[in-house]
Amino acid sequence: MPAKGKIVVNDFYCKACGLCVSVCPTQVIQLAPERLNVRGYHPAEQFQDGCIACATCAMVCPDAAITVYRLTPVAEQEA
Amino acid sequence: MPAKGKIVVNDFYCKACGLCVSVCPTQVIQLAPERLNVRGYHPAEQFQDGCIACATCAMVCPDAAITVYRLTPVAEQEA
Amino acid sequence: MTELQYKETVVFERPTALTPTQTTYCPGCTHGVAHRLIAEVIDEMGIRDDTIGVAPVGCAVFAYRFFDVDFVEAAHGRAPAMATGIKRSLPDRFVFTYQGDGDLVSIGMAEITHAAARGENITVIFINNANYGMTGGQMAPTTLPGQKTTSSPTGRDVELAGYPIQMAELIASIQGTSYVVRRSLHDARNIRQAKKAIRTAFEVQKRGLGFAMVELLSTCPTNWHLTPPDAMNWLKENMLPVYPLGDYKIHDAVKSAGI
Amino acid sequence: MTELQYKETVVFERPTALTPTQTTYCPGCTHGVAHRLIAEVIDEMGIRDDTIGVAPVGCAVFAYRFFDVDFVEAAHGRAPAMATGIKRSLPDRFVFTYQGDGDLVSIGMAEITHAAARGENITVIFINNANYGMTGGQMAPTTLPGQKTTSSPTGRDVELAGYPIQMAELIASIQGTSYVVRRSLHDARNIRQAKKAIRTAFEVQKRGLGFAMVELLSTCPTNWHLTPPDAMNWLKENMLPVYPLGDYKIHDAVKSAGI
Amino acid sequence: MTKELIKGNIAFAEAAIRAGLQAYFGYPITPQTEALEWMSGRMPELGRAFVQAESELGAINMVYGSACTGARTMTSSSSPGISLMQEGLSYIATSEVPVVVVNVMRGGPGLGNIAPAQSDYNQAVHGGGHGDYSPIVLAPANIQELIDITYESFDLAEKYRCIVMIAIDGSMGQMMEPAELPPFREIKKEHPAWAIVGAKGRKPNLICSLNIDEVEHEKVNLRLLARWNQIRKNEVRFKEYYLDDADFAVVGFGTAGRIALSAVRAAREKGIKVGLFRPVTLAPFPEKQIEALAARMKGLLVVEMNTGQMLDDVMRFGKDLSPVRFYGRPGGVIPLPEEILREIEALATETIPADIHPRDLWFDRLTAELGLTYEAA
Amino acid sequence: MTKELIKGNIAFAEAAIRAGLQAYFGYPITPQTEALEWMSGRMPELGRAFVQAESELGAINMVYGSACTGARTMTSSSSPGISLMQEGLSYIATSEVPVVVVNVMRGGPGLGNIAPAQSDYNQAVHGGGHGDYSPIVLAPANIQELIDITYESFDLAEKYRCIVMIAIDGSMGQMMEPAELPPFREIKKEHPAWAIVGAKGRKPNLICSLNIDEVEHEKVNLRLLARWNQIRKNEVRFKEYYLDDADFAVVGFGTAGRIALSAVRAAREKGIKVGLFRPVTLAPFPEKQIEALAARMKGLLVVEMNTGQMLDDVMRFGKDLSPVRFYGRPGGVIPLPEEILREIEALATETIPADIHPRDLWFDRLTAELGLTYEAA
Amino acid sequence: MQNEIIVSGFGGQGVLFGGQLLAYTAMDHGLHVTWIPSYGPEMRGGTANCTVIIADEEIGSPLVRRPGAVIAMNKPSLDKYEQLVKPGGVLIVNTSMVDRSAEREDINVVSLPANDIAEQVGSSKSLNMVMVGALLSALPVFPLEAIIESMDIHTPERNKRFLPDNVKALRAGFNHSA
Amino acid sequence: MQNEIIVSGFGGQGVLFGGQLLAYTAMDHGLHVTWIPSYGPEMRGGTANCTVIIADEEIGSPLVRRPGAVIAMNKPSLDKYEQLVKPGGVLIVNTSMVDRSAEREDINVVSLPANDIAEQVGSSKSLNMVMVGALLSALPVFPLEAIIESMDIHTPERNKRFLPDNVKALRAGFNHSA
Ligand SMILES: Cc1ncc(C[n+]2csc(CCOP(=O)(O)OP(=O)(O)O)c2C)c(N)n1
Ligand SMILES: Cc1ncc(C[n+]2csc(CCOP(=O)(O)OP(=O)(O)O)c2C)c(N)n1
Ligand code: SF4
Ligand code: SF4
Ligand code: SF4
Ligand code: SF4
Ligand code: SF4
Ligand code: SF4
Ligand SMILES: [Mg+2]
Ligand SMILES: [Mg+2]
Repeated sequence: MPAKGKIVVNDFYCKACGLCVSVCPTQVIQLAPERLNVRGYHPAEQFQDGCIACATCAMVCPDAAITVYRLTPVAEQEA
Repeated sequence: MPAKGKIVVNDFYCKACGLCVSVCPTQVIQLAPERLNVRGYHPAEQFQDGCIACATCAMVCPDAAITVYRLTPVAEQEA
Repeated sequence: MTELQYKETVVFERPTALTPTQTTYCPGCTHGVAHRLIAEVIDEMGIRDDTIGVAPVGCAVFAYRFFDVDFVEAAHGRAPAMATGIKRSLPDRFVFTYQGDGDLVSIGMAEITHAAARGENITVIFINNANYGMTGGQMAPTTLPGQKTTSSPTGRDVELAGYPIQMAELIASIQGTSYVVRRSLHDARNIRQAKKAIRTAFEVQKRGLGFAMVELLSTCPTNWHLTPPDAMNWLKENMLPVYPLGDYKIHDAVKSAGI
Repeated sequence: MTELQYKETVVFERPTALTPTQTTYCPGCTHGVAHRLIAEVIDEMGIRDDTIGVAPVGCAVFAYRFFDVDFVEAAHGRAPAMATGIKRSLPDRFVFTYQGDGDLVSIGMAEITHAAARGENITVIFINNANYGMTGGQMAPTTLPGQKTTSSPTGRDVELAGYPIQMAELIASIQGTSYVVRRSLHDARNIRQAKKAIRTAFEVQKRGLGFAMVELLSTCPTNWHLTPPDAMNWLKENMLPVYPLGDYKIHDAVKSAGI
Repeated sequence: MTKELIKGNIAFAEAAIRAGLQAYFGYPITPQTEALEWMSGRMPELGRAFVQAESELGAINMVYGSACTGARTMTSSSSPGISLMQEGLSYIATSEVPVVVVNVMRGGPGLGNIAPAQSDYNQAVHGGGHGDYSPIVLAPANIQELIDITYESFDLAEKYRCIVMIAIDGSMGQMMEPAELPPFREIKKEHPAWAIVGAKGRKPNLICSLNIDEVEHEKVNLRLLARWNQIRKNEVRFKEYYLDDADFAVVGFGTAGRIALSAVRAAREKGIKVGLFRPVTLAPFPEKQIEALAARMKGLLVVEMNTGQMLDDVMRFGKDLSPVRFYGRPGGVIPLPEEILREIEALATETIPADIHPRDLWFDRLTAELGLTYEAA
Repeated sequence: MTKELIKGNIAFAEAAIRAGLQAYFGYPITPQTEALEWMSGRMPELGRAFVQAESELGAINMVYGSACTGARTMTSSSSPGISLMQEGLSYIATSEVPVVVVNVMRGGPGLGNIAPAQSDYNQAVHGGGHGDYSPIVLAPANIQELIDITYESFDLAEKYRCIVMIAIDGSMGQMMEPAELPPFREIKKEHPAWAIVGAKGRKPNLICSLNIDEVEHEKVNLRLLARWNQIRKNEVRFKEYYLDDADFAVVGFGTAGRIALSAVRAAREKGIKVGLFRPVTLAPFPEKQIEALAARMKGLLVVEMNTGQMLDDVMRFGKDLSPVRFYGRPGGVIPLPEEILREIEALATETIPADIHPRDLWFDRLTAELGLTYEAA
Repeated sequence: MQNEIIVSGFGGQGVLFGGQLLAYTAMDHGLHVTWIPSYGPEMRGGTANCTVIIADEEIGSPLVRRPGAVIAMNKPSLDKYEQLVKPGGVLIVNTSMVDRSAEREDINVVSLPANDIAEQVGSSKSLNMVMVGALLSALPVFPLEAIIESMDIHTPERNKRFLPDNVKALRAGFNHSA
Repeated sequence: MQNEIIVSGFGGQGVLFGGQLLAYTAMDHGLHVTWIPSYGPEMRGGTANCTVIIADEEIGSPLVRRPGAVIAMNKPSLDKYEQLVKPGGVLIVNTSMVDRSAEREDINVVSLPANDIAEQVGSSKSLNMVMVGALLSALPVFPLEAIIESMDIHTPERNKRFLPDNVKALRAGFNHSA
């Protein structure tokens, strides 16, 4: 089972180039259709679950706008 | 029997570099010990027989000072 | 089933050697990727305090705004000479140039070649995007045969304008260079490899092993008139055949240093 | 035995494309040999009326005095650019540059490389004498490691001044060049081969096949502080290993033209 | 011919083509790149020579070579690129081959910016390359004038076998105005006698800037000066506006001159008797005219997009005959008509201290206005 | 310290080393190559930086880089090489990094020759690179002065964060005179606050000549001008000889000035009350002093090894206060004392026509004497 | 007579061509005219503008600080130019891209949702024509028909297919404000 | 006091050092002195010369057209300079390399076979010293011993071995003409 993850896009840097969208293997990124950032771009965002924390998006992002997190289940909680 | 030949050095061009002297396979060239050309050089000259018209001297001469002749016996004369 | 609680571990984040500034690059331009990679290497090697960048004239003319290190701005093409002057006066600092193909291959051909021949102990990051981005997309020496640009409106005519110059090959052929490779920025896998190469190039400098250059194939969506994803694809399909990726020179000293 | 009478046949004489002028070269300097070879080729091809020479700044700065053809004098290193300007305006003339190693490899690196990359249809005669002759024997990019010159008084230190640039190899690596060879002028056999190469380089131009360069290893007895014959020897023993003779690029078009 | 709405960079490029340009060599640089781009399409299409050079150094030496064949040849660039051409220009001047160079000046010094400027006046007119030589320097102020001057510049260059430099600023390069392009001239078929074309039927020609014998080179210097003296006599050009009844005159060239024209009109509306003198040849400079102007006027205002480069020449030839005021905006800033109007008003009302240089007075005014202060070094 | 017999080229090189030179970058060119050769031995031996660059373009940009680190840095070259440095010099000036450049001038324009000349005066003082900036230009006339000026030039460059150009001619480079070399200064250990040395413990520094916002670049221009105004106030230098009781003055710099000194002495022997004014700073020019001189004298004779470049400045600041005569030998020819003496005699006896430019009068005299004639173009 | 008009907006809104159309028309009427854009990197991704000056005598400055008329196609343009319009001048505001109203009372402000109007007439690309039409009704430099005629003359063959939409947009802008 | 001396001959005849020796001696005596060579390509294979000016006040021109004294080591030098020596001046001619006599009558001409003299004293390389010696006897700028002392001081260690021959040659030249 692939790792579970999430990304956070920093609107300030994102230029809506769409590269992250095009490379995400799980297709969980989109350009926010409604939201505009200060420069007038529709920034990228993770719009559904399924991120596997592969960092492919971050790797291609020319504006270093993406932070990628791995999510590991906290065992204690479950117990 | 190697061809027979001779060379004529044009004093005007010769700078007495000695390259022809050093390469002549038959050692028939010298820098004229007594003669000086207008620029104050002792020009090269063929000082004895034995030239084989190989043009090696002319080939290395940086000042294009040497004319090489092949000498062919004129048959009629002998007859 | 109870909702799981998750611990968040950062897998990837913006390097600190980048300033918190929006770049001046067009959306999707891989100049930005190259910047990020250099910044990551500076972070990882912990050399922010000792690094001096030399910016070119080209789209990266404002590079100094984006890196949190000391910077100078060279005249068009002269970055390697300027880097030489800096490095000779401060041999223990890390000096890198960042240059486009117009800058490095065209006007700066003499300076890069001679810096390489002298084996200057500097790192050169060379962004090959097959055109002059900043001035609006004119033909560069790296423009592909037949490629249309604003100064080769009917496509580069090799009869009149000649063939692309393969710079990594050329520089590698010069004795005195230590590390010369070509990488590409058109997808994540290649970007990872580009990063490794940049790291190696800085490690070469750290060990005083001499001249290192990383050529990076890069996109220019704006002047190629393509969307950023299409530009990535165009690079892959059109540039890779003309500019094969690979290690063109890895000096024995670099190999044996195990970097 | 009667004295034999002989008919005299000229086996070798001064080419007519040389003017009846004493050269300004030092005694025994093989610049003179190179001149003679070019003149012979001009004579043999019968192209005196259509040939334009581009003189460099270097000991050959007065080359125009010695050739019976139209000449221009370029700025130091810029002969290939000047030749480009001439050839583009007069495509049916023969244009050749004559350049030293300081001129061509050092200050003129960008111009020669780009003329080569454009595949300019010109002939470049490149005299490599491992130093700056005219200015009194300074280090050139072609100076051998350890070689003493007036600007490398303790011998060229590769750590500080780098390694010699092998220009034939470098130019041959550039796509768009057609004929790039290295020959030497240190003895008669090699001089004959140099002549053939120069001829080929002009034939390439005649057929419009593009950029041709003949690198000629040449002596500088004065600044090497050797007699002319010793200089020939020094070249052979010291320069040949660093600058191997050979054909570095013979484009298929040249081969199939059978020249 | 009908007028077209045409951009400066395209205008001079196309005018050169119509003047019979045979070869263009250049390198991209804002704000003149469109000229190179235009040439890259037009020249090959007409079967003429075009090369995008590896650099401005390459370009000027290609120009040098091409011009040696007698072909009509030009290049264009902008300030830093022109600096790189200085060695080549000195060689070309000495060799007496005709060449046309366009400098679309931008904000300097250094990399500066791409905004319009006039700060290469001194480089073009007084300095530049090493040694004694003088190019003709022309400064048109509108697109039609740019076209006409470019068209004629080749004749001038050939007549005097010299460099003609056309100095405009970035805004001229980018601006569109209606203008008429001239008819196509035939490409010259004949080569001039001095040209390097192959020595068929004659002794070799030589084009060279070297004279190892300094006595010979002195003669070259004197020949260049003799030529220059003729140029000074024959080729001075300028434009005058509203000067007939004027008490005051603004002196400005190129874009600064035409901006000043707006200010002059506004001042006239306010009843100030002011006119405009616009030098068109910066070299040869309208020396006599400036002297006469200074003698006639109660005051002069020099306006430039630099820190006062032509100012020195105006003062030199104006010889204290009337007080001079200066207004300049260096570094790429464009002076606006309102600013110049204010200066004209001051010229008409305030007395100018005689013992302080107009540049110093301007410097104090401008830096005060901008709130800039400086400490002693 | 004792005197040594020392050659100009070696003298300035060694003086720079003793001033604490940390890095030298250069390219061979006659007649300054010996300086580079000297550096090639001395600098590595002292553990300092020396690079024989690939060209003057390379050299000036290495200088630029090195100077950005705060290191004392210099280059030297001769006329064509200095032309190639113009873009770089404009960048350096704008970036406000201290740099010392020596120009051992030779016969120009073009490739010219290697004989001594002074024909890069205008390039150094008025023109050169693009944009508004001014280097300090110093013209020593003997080896001791050359040494002293070179030694001090680094302090000047650092004080004003500007370019100091030392302009001598080929004969100064080749000449030997007894002179005293100064003591060795310690190499600076501290880096100036603006230097590019790695941003340890602070925000990054930037050295840059770009301001895409022209309003910012205008401020840079004005700052450079403010600095220049200080330099004009503080740094004017000149030498006077026999001027106390003089009726006439010769004005000449560098070698032309010292040759004129011989002529002045000869003239004094003949009873002519003449003195010599020798500007040492060509920029800032001794403006006030020239004005005062012109006011005091009955006539001025300007002597140069060019076609009259400083002449224009002498006339500009001399303001017609006394008549001016000119004598120049361009292209590498050195004027001899006898020739200058003849000119002094003429100055003392003939009236100078007021309405003809001294250069035109000289041109007619010299070309007539040399038997040169010219046709109209 | 001298009219100074600044056309301003995002790159891609047809700012430069909008200005050129005015310039062409002026030229066709034998008037003096200058058109000058802002240029260079500042254009990349940012705002674009051009200044058009139309006069019946030789034009001095091609640039003005205080224009007689401004077309503001987006908010940054409105912010930048509103205060600069000469008293009594004209300001055309594209309310589709601007979320505030103009404040000046001493000028003639014409506000219209130009994007919407353009889409209504058939092409969102004709936004610039809507704005120019609106300008002409507020500042009758030329009759509308003159502009249409000039547009016809100066549209290159390959672009003629856009003509009808553009004409419709011009008229719609003109009529909206009329 | 000002003496202007030109030393002239082929490259290789020690022309430049001959002049330098005079310059060193002048310096050691606290006099003003300039030494200036001809330089550059003209030297290659051709003639070389240098001008030495010795004076008791700041020296103006380091070059003169009409020198007070000339040392001519070969024919081209004689041809070039004979007519230029100031009336009453001194001309030293090396008859070993010159096949004509000097013509001037208004100057003091000293002719000597310097090559032969040099070889006699032990070294043909000391030719320049023979000529300088001869000059000093004709034009006593300094006593001979002063020159010898300065030569000793300024000869670098590695060349000291040539000193004795040079001194001998100086004396021989001096005595020959004395
Ligand atoms: C001397 C000089 N010539 C030309 C220019 C104009 N110029 C600025 S950037 C550039 C080309 C940049 O292209 P490249 O190096 O490929 O960088 P890119 O923008 O593509 O990243 C040119 C020609 C200049 N600034 N200076
Ligand atoms: C711009 C410029 N820089 C430097 C020089 C000085 N210079 C003249 S010839 C020369 C070197 C010539 O060396 P090379 O090209 O090897 O020719 P060689 O004399 O050895 O045949 C130099 C540096 C110059 N004339 N112009
Ligand atoms: S980390 Fe991988 S899976 Fe997650 S959003 Fe990015 S590309 Fe998609
Ligand atoms: S790659 Fe980066 S800049 Fe591009 S859309 Fe994704 S987050 Fe935004
Ligand atoms: S031709 Fe041959 S044999 Fe005859 S002289 Fe020359 S080298 Fe000697
Ligand atoms: S090779 Fe030529 S120049 Fe040299 S000595 Fe022989 S003939 Fe004379
Ligand atoms: S123009 Fe091209 S290279 Fe430059 S920033 Fe835009 S996309 Fe990148
Ligand atoms: S210096 Fe050297 S290269 Fe030049 S002519 Fe003399 S020997 Fe030949
Ligand atoms: Mg690029
Ligand atoms: Mg060489």
